[in-house]
Amino acid sequence: MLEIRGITQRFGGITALEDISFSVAKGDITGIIGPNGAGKTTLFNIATGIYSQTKGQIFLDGVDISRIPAERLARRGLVRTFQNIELFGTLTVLENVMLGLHTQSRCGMLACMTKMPWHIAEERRIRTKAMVLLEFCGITNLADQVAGSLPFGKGRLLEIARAMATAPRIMLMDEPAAGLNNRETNELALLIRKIRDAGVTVVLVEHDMELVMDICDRIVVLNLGQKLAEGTPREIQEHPAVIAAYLGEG
Amino acid sequence: MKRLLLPIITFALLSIWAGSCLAASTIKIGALFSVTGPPSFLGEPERNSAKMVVDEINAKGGIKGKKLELVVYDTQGDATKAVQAANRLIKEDKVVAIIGPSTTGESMAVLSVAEKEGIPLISCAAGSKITDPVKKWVFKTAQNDGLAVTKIFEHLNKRKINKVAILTVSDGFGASGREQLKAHAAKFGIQIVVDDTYGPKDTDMTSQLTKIRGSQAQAIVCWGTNPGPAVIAKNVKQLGIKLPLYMSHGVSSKKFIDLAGDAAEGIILPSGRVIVADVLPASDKQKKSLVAFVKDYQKHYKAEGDHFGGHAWDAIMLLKGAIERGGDTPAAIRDQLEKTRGFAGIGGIFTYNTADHAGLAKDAFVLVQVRNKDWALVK
Amino acid sequence: MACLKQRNMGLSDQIAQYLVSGLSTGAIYALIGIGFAIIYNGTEIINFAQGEMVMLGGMFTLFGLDVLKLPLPVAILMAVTLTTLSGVLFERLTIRPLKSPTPLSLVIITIGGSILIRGIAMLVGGKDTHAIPAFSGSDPLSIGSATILPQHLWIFALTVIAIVLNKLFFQYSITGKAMRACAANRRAAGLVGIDVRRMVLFSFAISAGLGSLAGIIVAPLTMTSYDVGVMLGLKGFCAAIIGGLSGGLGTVLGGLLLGVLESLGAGLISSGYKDAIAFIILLLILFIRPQGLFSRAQTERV
Amino acid sequence: MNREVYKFLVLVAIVLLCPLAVHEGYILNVLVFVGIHTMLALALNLLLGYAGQISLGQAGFFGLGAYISGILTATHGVNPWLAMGEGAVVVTLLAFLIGFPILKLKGHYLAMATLGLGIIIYIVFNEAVDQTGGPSGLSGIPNLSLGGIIFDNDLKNYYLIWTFVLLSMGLALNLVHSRIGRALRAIHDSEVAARVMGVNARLLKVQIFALSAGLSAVAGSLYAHTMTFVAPASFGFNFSVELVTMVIIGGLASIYGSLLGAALLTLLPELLRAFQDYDIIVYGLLLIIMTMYMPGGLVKGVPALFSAIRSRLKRKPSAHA
Repeated sequence: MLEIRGITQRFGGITALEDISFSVAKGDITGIIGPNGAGKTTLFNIATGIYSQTKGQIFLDGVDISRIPAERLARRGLVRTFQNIELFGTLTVLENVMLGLHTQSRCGMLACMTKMPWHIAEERRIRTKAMVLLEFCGITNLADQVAGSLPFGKGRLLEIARAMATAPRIMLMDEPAAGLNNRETNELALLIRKIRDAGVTVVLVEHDMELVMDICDRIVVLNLGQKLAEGTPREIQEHPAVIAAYLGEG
Repeated sequence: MKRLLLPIITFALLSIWAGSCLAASTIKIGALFSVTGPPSFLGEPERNSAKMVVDEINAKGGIKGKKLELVVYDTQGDATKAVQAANRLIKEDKVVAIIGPSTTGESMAVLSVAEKEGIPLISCAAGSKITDPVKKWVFKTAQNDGLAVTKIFEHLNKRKINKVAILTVSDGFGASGREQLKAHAAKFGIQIVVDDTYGPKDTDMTSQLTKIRGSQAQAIVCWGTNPGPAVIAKNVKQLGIKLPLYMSHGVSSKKFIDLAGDAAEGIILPSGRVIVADVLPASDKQKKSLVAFVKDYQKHYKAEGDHFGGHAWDAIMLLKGAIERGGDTPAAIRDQLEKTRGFAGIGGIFTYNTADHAGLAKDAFVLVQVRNKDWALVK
Repeated sequence: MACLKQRNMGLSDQIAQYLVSGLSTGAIYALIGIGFAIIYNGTEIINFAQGEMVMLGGMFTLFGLDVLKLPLPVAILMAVTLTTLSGVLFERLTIRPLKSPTPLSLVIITIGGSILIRGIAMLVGGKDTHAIPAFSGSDPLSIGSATILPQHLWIFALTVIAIVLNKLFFQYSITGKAMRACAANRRAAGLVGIDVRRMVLFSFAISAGLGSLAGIIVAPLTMTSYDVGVMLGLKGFCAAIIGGLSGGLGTVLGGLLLGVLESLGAGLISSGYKDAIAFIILLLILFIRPQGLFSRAQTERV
Repeated sequence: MNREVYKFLVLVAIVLLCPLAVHEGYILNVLVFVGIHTMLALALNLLLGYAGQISLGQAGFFGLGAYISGILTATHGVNPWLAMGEGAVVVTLLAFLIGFPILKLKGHYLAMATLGLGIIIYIVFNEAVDQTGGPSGLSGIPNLSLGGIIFDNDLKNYYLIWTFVLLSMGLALNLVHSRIGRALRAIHDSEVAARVMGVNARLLKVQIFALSAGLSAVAGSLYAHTMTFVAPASFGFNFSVELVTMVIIGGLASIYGSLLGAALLTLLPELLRAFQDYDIIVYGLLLIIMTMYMPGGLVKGVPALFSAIRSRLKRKPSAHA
């Protein structure tokens, strides 16, 4: 479904990624792991059109998306979450999710200004849809709170609800468990499975090995900008190079 | 913030209240001057002169026993502000006449208000279109630019120069001058071979002057107000251009000589008589007004009185004459203003009639030249 | 006859004068532009009040000459000191107390500052334009068929000195390095023990001093008044943008290029649209090469 | 939502009744300008407050609207309403086209670019003497008229202009509470996240820029037809800064704040006339102090101030006891 082919990224003289290739199968949960500075977040930024890579391509269902800007990827069914949750702090929780539905509404400036009947109907429709998604993530009770005031764990859930609102086919999650306590991590694991069961392919960058080994179908290991290994959780756990470079450290 | 605002409002209300209490026994005259903003070189001396002359009139017992009260608003050279202020003068301060504004642009904006409300307006700006065509309620004291242009062109004719380069500033003053220069050239058999402009804040005009140097021009006419012309004078010297350099009445004050220094030597320009008041022959009708004005201004403001201030001085004196002859209602003032004959003021000798609300002839100007860091009459 | 000789001047002679005039005006822009660049490089702030520092330089010198009757060098020294103090005061009173500075609030505050400084200068110093005597006479010097004034040489010299000192300061002195670090990454600089706020203050002091020096040295040509800083400041900023806001050669080249294009534009195209030409160049450069004409592209980071 | 409607209706009522309370013709005249300035502040606030993009060239668009309307009617005899529409369309399109490159810039660069744009437009007003009348201005612009009513005095102009003001405020209120307003606020909070959610941030900014320019142009048209005269000095850099000041003082991202800011800054000089030359200093100080201590503007700052005072008052009695 998602294919990374020969991605190289240089910032000035520093090579952040070198010739990375792997692919993600539809319906899988794929984990990308690696020590700090391995280039995981950079890879995400390239895949979601925030950086443009020095070399290589990324294919989504066979279409090269590597030069498509971020805002158009959402319409193609690719969405991401951020390491330090990027919520819209001044919007309410409900509005955050309604923003995720932005691409599924199309009233233009004129219709919005003049409050045309179809605009009112559209607002009502996405409001209902947003409420459904809040329920999916279990934060319905927070709907009218301002997102900036949410505790971190709830914010993470909201970010996922907002991402789900774009009706993605594939979701990239950047360290979803970072900053969560044990109970919250367990809930997150359940939620990620639920997302996969809803037909969304998941790719996640994560440091929490337990979580990765628990939920991932396949794992890619990066180290210092290069791909070290790729395989099932069991294969990775037994991979000598990975043990040497990564797990061994811990 | 709040603590600041309250005293401000109180103060403003008090001053309005105090103003309206005085109204009964006084004649209120409004004034619109660009005291700040780019044309402040006009507005400041105008306000100073107007205040000075009003104080003097009041000190001598006012007009027919009534004191004058001058209400001055700053327009900052902006037409919008001038119109707002004019409305306030007419509708709130209930003035019987308005003097100003300082610039042609503002005057053009304000004159429709004066016309509509029926309040006499004596503009202190030079643009001839203010009173051409004649508007019922609008007069002016500043000499038309056309008169200054005529004076220069006559001199050029005398020197048998027929190809000139003009260099005008791109503000209202320069634009009006440029228009008049172009309009009068043919009549004097003069050909304008270079027509260039410069910005009011420009600091180097060597490009324009280089172009002029490479042209057929036999003389340069520059139209602007300080400091541009001083820069031009210096640039002319720098480039070693030997062509005769003419300036406009916009720089006819000592200030220009101070700014341009040595480079000012030999420059010729048309000017109101005020800068050469002391060397005028005793037979000159204006001499008495001029000397009085210059002396008073020096006494009050420790500065040289210039002809910009003179415009406001003339305006107040014209009003005084009209009120003395008629009465202090706007309509009477207007009618009497139009009957002004041979009033010798600072800008010249004013004679208004139904077909002419500018009131001056070309003898309002004399040609002067900078010699030994001072003004000298050109015979 | 002089007239005849002048008439024979060819286009090439004219262009030579345009170039020389352009370069000398451009040097003024460059000098002012460097002031912008220094604050920007030290703080990532564009100080819209920089033009007013240029004005203050001229006005304080005038005050020293006319009111205090000081000799020129002393007046200059006093003007630079006073302007630097004004810059420091401005930073202490308006920039430092800001709790969460955003580019927007900084733009607005520095604009407010420039209005305020200009207003005070107008009230204290009056609205008149004043002349300041040239440092070493005003007899023109010939360069080929073109002429310049001795004052221009002062400007060129000061510009060269300014870049060299600037380079030495930022490249080799500890304070200079620390200031560069602050601009690159404020938080990181703070973490390694650099007093970020002091560096911001330094930037304002240095650029105010330099701005005033520029103002003083151009005053004999441009004369001085309370509102002389507006246009000079904007042009200086254009120069800095063209040069990619570098504190050195880039801005100087930017200033010279701007001066020459303006001069050629005024001479050959239209003098009325001279300033428009400058700003169109600014826009085109911002659109096409926002990093400036003379610096390398960087990977955009969001 | 209902509260919004009530608030707006109260405003409509105040606007309708205001002339009854104001006897002085002069105040009515000032209120006409308050109206025009409100439209301009509102237009700028959409851009500055909601889209978070500064423009220091707003006076240029205002002037373009005024001049296009003025030239078409005074020189070419076009119907004023038609001229107004034409001005709005031309300026909107122009801003839309120029918006793409200009809004790629951020922060200081954007400020400088818009400032440059404003100055270029201003220079054209001054230099294109044959069309604009140059620095001394363009006169002879007709008043607007509607079904036999000619808008030629302050009272008529008051109602004309405030109709436009209320209309644009209503439209703007709808806009900021719609999906587009939501997207704008989202961009303000986190542009990256908004883009990842599929919001075309750049296009949206450009659209708002164009809308803001178009609304300013309409205000310019109204200005030209009420003043019947336009001159370049009214559209310079200073006025752009004045507009920014209005928005900042009233309150960023607040529709009613635009009204408050415009009203205050238009009335302030009237009050400050007593201070004559000092008002430039007051201006500068206001800009600095408001940005430093009341970044939300009066709309948010004054209630905060009140509650601060109230809490201090509450504390006082206990201190006595």
